[in-house]
Amino acid sequence: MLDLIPLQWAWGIVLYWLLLAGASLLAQRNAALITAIVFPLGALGALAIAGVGALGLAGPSAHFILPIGLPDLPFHLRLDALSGFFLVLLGGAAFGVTVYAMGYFKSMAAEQLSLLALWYHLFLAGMAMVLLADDAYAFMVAWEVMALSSYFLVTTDHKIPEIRRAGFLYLLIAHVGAVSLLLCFGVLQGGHGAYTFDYMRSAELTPFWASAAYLLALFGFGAKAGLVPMHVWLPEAHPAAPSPVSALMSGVMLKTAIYGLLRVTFDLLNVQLAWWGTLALTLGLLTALYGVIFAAVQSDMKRLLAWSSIENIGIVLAGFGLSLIFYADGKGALAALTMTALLYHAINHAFFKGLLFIGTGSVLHSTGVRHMGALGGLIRYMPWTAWLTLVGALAIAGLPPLNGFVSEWLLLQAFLLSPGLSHHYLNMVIPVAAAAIALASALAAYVMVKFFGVVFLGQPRAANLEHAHEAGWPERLGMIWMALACVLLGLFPVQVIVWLEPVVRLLTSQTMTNAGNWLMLAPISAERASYAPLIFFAVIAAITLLVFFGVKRVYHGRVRRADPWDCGFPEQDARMQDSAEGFGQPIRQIFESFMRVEREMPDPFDRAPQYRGDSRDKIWLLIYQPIADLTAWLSAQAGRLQHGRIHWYLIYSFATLIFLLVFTR
Amino acid sequence: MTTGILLQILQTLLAILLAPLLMGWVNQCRAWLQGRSAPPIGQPYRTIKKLFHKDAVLAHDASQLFRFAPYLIFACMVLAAGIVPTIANDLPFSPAADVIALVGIFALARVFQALAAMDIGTSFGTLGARREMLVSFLAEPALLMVFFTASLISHSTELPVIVQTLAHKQFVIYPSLAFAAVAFWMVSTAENARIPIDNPTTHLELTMIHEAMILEYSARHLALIEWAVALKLFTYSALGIALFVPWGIAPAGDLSALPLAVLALLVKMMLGGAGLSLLEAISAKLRLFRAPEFLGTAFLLAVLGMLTHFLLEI
Amino acid sequence: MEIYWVLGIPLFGGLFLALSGNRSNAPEINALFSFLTLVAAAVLTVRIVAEGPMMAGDSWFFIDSFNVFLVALTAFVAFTTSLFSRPYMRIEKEHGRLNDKRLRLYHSSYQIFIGAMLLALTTNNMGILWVSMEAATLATVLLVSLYRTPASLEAAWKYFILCGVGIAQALFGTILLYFAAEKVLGAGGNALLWTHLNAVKDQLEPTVLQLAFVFLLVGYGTKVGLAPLHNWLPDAHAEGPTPVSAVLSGLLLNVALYAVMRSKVLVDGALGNNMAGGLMMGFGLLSVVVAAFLIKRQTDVKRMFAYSSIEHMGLVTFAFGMGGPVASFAGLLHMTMHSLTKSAIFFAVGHATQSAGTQLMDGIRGLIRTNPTIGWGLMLGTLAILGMPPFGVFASEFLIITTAMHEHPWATPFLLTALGVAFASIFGKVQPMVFGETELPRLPHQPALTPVFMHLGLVLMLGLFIPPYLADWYRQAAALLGG
Amino acid sequence: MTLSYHLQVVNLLAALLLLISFAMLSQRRIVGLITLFAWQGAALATSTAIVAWSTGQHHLYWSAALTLALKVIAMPWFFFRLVRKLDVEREVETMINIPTTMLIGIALVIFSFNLALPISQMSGTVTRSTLGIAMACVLLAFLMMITRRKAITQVLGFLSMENGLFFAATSASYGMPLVVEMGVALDVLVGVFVLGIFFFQIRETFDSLDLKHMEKLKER
Repeated sequence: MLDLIPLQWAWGIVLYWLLLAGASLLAQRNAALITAIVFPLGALGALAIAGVGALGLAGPSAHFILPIGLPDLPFHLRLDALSGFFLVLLGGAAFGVTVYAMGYFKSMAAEQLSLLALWYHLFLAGMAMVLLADDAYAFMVAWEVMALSSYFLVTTDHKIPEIRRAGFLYLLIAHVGAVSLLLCFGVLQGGHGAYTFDYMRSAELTPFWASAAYLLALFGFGAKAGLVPMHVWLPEAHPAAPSPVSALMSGVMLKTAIYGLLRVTFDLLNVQLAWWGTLALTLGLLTALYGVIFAAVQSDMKRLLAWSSIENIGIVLAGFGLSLIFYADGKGALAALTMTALLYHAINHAFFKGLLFIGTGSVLHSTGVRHMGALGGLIRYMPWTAWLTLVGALAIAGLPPLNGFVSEWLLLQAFLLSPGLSHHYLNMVIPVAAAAIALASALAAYVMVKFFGVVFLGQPRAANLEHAHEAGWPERLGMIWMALACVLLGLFPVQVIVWLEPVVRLLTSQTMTNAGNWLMLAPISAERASYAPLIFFAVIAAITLLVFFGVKRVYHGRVRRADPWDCGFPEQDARMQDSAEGFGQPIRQIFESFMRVEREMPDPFDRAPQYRGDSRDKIWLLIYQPIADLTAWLSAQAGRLQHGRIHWYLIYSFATLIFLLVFTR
Repeated sequence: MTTGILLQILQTLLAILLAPLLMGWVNQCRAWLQGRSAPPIGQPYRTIKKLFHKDAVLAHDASQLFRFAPYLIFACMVLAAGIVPTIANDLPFSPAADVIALVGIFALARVFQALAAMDIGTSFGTLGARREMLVSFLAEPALLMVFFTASLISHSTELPVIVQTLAHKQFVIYPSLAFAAVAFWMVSTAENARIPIDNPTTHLELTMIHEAMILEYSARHLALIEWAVALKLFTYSALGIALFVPWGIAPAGDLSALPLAVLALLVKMMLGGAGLSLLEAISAKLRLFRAPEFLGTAFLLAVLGMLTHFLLEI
Repeated sequence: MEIYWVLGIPLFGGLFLALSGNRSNAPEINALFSFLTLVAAAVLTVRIVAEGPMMAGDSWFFIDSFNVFLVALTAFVAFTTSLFSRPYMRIEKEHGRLNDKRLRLYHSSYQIFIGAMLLALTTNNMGILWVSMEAATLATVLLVSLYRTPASLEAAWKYFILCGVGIAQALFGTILLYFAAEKVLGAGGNALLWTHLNAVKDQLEPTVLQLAFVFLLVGYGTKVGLAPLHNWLPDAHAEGPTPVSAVLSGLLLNVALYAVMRSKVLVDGALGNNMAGGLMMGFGLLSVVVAAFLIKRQTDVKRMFAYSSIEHMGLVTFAFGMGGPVASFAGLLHMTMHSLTKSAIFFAVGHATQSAGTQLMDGIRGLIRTNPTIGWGLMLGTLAILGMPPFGVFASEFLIITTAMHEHPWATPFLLTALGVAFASIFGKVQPMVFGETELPRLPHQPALTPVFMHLGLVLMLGLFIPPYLADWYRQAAALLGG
Repeated sequence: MTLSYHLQVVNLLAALLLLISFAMLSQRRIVGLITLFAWQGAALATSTAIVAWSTGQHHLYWSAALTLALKVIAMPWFFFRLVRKLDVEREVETMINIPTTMLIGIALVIFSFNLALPISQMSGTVTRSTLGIAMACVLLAFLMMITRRKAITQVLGFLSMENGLFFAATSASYGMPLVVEMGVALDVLVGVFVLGIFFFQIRETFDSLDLKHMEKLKER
């Protein structure tokens, strides 16, 4: 009975969020009530669910059946290590974002805000339910509630046609993905309504049907996660949403897809085949590279971050594929290592991407500009935001000693340890895959330098930026929370890994052994590889301080201020800095064949010419446009059936009759 | 353990102190090869010293980041130098960071360098930052691949273990390392802002990469950066030595081999520096957009090295 | 006893409204009669739930769990539609599209139509079933052409002819059924009683029943709107007054499908194979696919939702065709959900078109700004009909699709494609209607939105929680359908 | 086996029915069509009455009387009036030319005979062999509806189909139960009434009863 308590709490928090959602609808007249009470209460719920998740992670798995749902299929809930871990991820990131939202939404009109708060809490509740669901129906309901509420959040600003379009595309792809998941559960179910996950675990599938289920799951969850080529919605929808929502969508919602994929592949299916892993690995790497290349050429800061999310999801999926390869090959320890890496990266991404999105939110809030070409120099006007965002940017660029580095390090270790697989071709492919990961993470650094440098550094590119104001305290607190998480996850990997152990054991029935001590991370043995971020950090900090005070002491700290060096051309102004397009230009030049660049050329007589270049991916043209054309063609053909002449309608009827009479003879 | 720590500190200090010397030596060799009269070999020390004495001139808009970056960059390079075995293989600090972390350190320094360059908001600063990041996005994975080749051979990403395997175990010829060595040379020219990617002595802003980034720096900040550059070159040379010609580095706990190791280091550094300047003298700087091709080649060579390892050495 | 009230009230109401002259309070009387019908139906339902299936009127009527739920649904939707039609018709009158005389025709036909459907549902006689189906058609023909516009006349004509011809085939099927039954049960009235037929279904001559089923399927299938017999449906839905579209879509299609299902049970028993199920699956799938692609090219909002009805009836037919307890259960559930949701959508659409003054979707914009409740009603209704949880349509689609994947995987690519296309088309068109900027005026009268939200609330509740007695009832009905 | 005299008459009437169906298919004039329809009703009523007399199924008399009243007297009269009142053009245009229609018709007859053969063999009624003819009549009426362009002719086809159905009911199983037949007849009556209203509305709106005006509702 005691085991049930965390699960009941988790369900209680879901209800509590639903209640808050309802309450915010009632507070339609009073905006202050929502920002001052509903959001803080929601944030507390997030913190609580993170706690519950941590308990669930440590404790045994618990089941619980709710009296709602379909008649023969009430909602089954379950809290085990896997869902516990993702609950921690959800709660941790959502707490920071919701605290941030308290301040961010202050200036919104009451009516709109109450709807937003409604969908926001519904969204949180939906995500939590996805993680708790233990039968196909509850899972799908929660899954779609999550999609639907986030759709309404994305279209908060529905007066803008692009945002409506983005929302539509998002919901459409989410829905197609969901139908694919339905089919996947259709394969997994045992017939006659055996839809509980427990039943699916015990079912025996032939390799053919297991593969079908896996592919359907990969498609369905991939559509949600933004796997190339199902990613097209992501760079549209994430920028369209209000920033805290983008943070949640990117940081947490994409992870629910990873959760689902792990759940289905490692938990529900009882056969795993190596080629599944190869497929996921390939797609993941493709996604990572594709995402990061496009991130490098974006000029809208939120779109840039959205593409970067695609990259990170690609990395996580590559890890997933590798883990699957190892697991199917019977290399449990390596599978455990890779699993650890991918879970680690998932939680890292939740925090740093959340942080970056809310950072851009503050920028957007105080400048009203999303286009990076009209930003710059904000570190002077909003230092808190700038420095906190810098933490996120460094973390996502995979720089030590922050958290992004740890997970990438673990993943690269896994790649390096791969030799000895029973498939020889895999032995050859995997190093190349490692190279791709390395390439992606190096490009991520490029992207982040561009992002941070163009937005926060340099001279303001537009005049009104000088009035940019710093974010308020709730916003700052939210960002501090996220940044702190990035730092702590970076500095204490050993503790995090210990804490991840139950999840890894659940999925791969092994754990990653840490041969190091509490300071040092050593996945297999200290001889093979090790990393001690705390020492690393201490040494860097010590040397920096030592040098700083040493230099000051031995020499002096005198400073003179002057104009910057103008190379003999005194008319330097802010417009001569690289614009976002300019910074991305080398990457665009190299990879232009993948892109469709929409240029806006300035007039030759323009005194202050502005060049705009929007790089869109060609996948839309290559895959989606033909599908749309085919649909239109088929629909035109179907339209010819309905041509208005009653004689023909009678002929259809007649022909059907004759056909059936002949057919049934 | 204590000797280990002492040796660690000794090695790191040695690197810090010797780094400008290597720089001076390379400059001298290059001057000889170009038929010029060379500056004295100690010139880098003098420059650094002079710079420390000056008053720093900062642009009006320089933010804290701009002032903080040189210290951090310098610290990163010191840390990197501390990880690479130069004279002895006995490094108690090295488990804190393996080769992947080493790449991370370089990346950290570079990112800060680029950000600092963008901070003032001059056109050349951002230009330099952009070019630097362009060069690095190919150089960094290539470097990682070189390391991977070595660590696949030695089953470890720890530099001491790699050195141990390559230098102190039974001698084996590794064809993969040949590929890796070429790739490594190509990467290190790029990473150290040398010809054919960049020209450290250029005065033409339009062709600059690294120099464009530090145009705004002066006095102690510049001194730290120059020193860090020298340290980087030194660390790369030490890395090259550790990976490809590790013989002579004293095995862990063997103090008696130390003097020989110092000697070996000096000789290898001298030869390496001379070789570098020779290669610089006979090649021309590439157009910027040739750089990705050059580095792409390096990357592919490194990957090829890894594949060779799988084909021939398992 | 209740059964007579259920049938008598609407028929009396129809006569009363027809004969009592042009009354200004006719809408209220209409709603009152509908309400009384609902009460009677509720009493009947309670009795059936308590006592199980029953015969009434010397075996002329037979109520079991299958039809009683349709009776309750029909009475309920008829009542809410009458509530909706009150302000709707008032606004139409104000706009000058209708006059008192036509409203009189409308109200009396409405009641007769409801009565005919209830008779079709409750009768035990396959012949009377046919007669009342035909009566229901006749009652609505004049409703479809109520506006007397060229388009509405054309629609009504097509409706009349196509359904008339279709239902004539059903009569031939009924004759063949009688022909087969007569040999077992002897001539006379009993030979067409479904209960009697059901008792001896395994003795009926298979070849005759096979032939009969073809005729019955084509006949009643025309009324269900199965492709390629569906051509009357979009015209009739689009051109008639919206309350009529709501009941046509929400109720008449169900009743027609009910007739098909009653026949299928007999045929299955006689044939002992799944011929009927196979045909229904084929028709269902074809309808789903054809409708989905046709939805894509619609510009008229009511027409679009009419095609969506074809799609959903196709889905239900497919589910019933699959058979088995889960699929039949899902089919019944989907029928209910579709009725409630689609009628709610038509209510919202009705007001939306009134406010915009056009049925063309390009002319309807930004409802959420001018009429937020209509806008949200339309948005939520659309999401519900598209199978978004937690609305109940999802529950049934969940069961149908997962079962299809398990039992007939070959069909799922078609389903997947069709659902995707339908989703893209409908949602892509509804979204700009609801969202965005607009200059549309507000409505002159307070719109009737209680029915919309009542229906959506029910659909939402049934998606998350189906009361146990309702579930039992569905299960029994599913078992009856050969589960 | 030789058939009794009255059954031979019934078979003769069945053949007549089929013949009239064909005649309707080939008839170009509306008035002629109405006359033929009346004759078809008469043949149907006669055959029903004969079956009733020979088998002792007394409810079939009712059926025969209904047919006589509705289909031989009321409806033709109504249609004649309508044609006069609406001043419909006499010539009927067809979709496909008459010979082709006839050919299709013959194929349909063969098809329905073929279809009805196994069924009529197990029929217990004396009139079983006429089931094929009934089915053929239904399908021929269907064909007529398809090929005619005027609203009135379409309705005539529809009613002729109803005749076929009644004949099927009589021949296959001595008619349906009385309640059902009454119901069907009522429906037909109401249907014709509704149609009458309709014709006037259509005429009022389109100035013609030609169906080509009613092809506006379609997918564009």
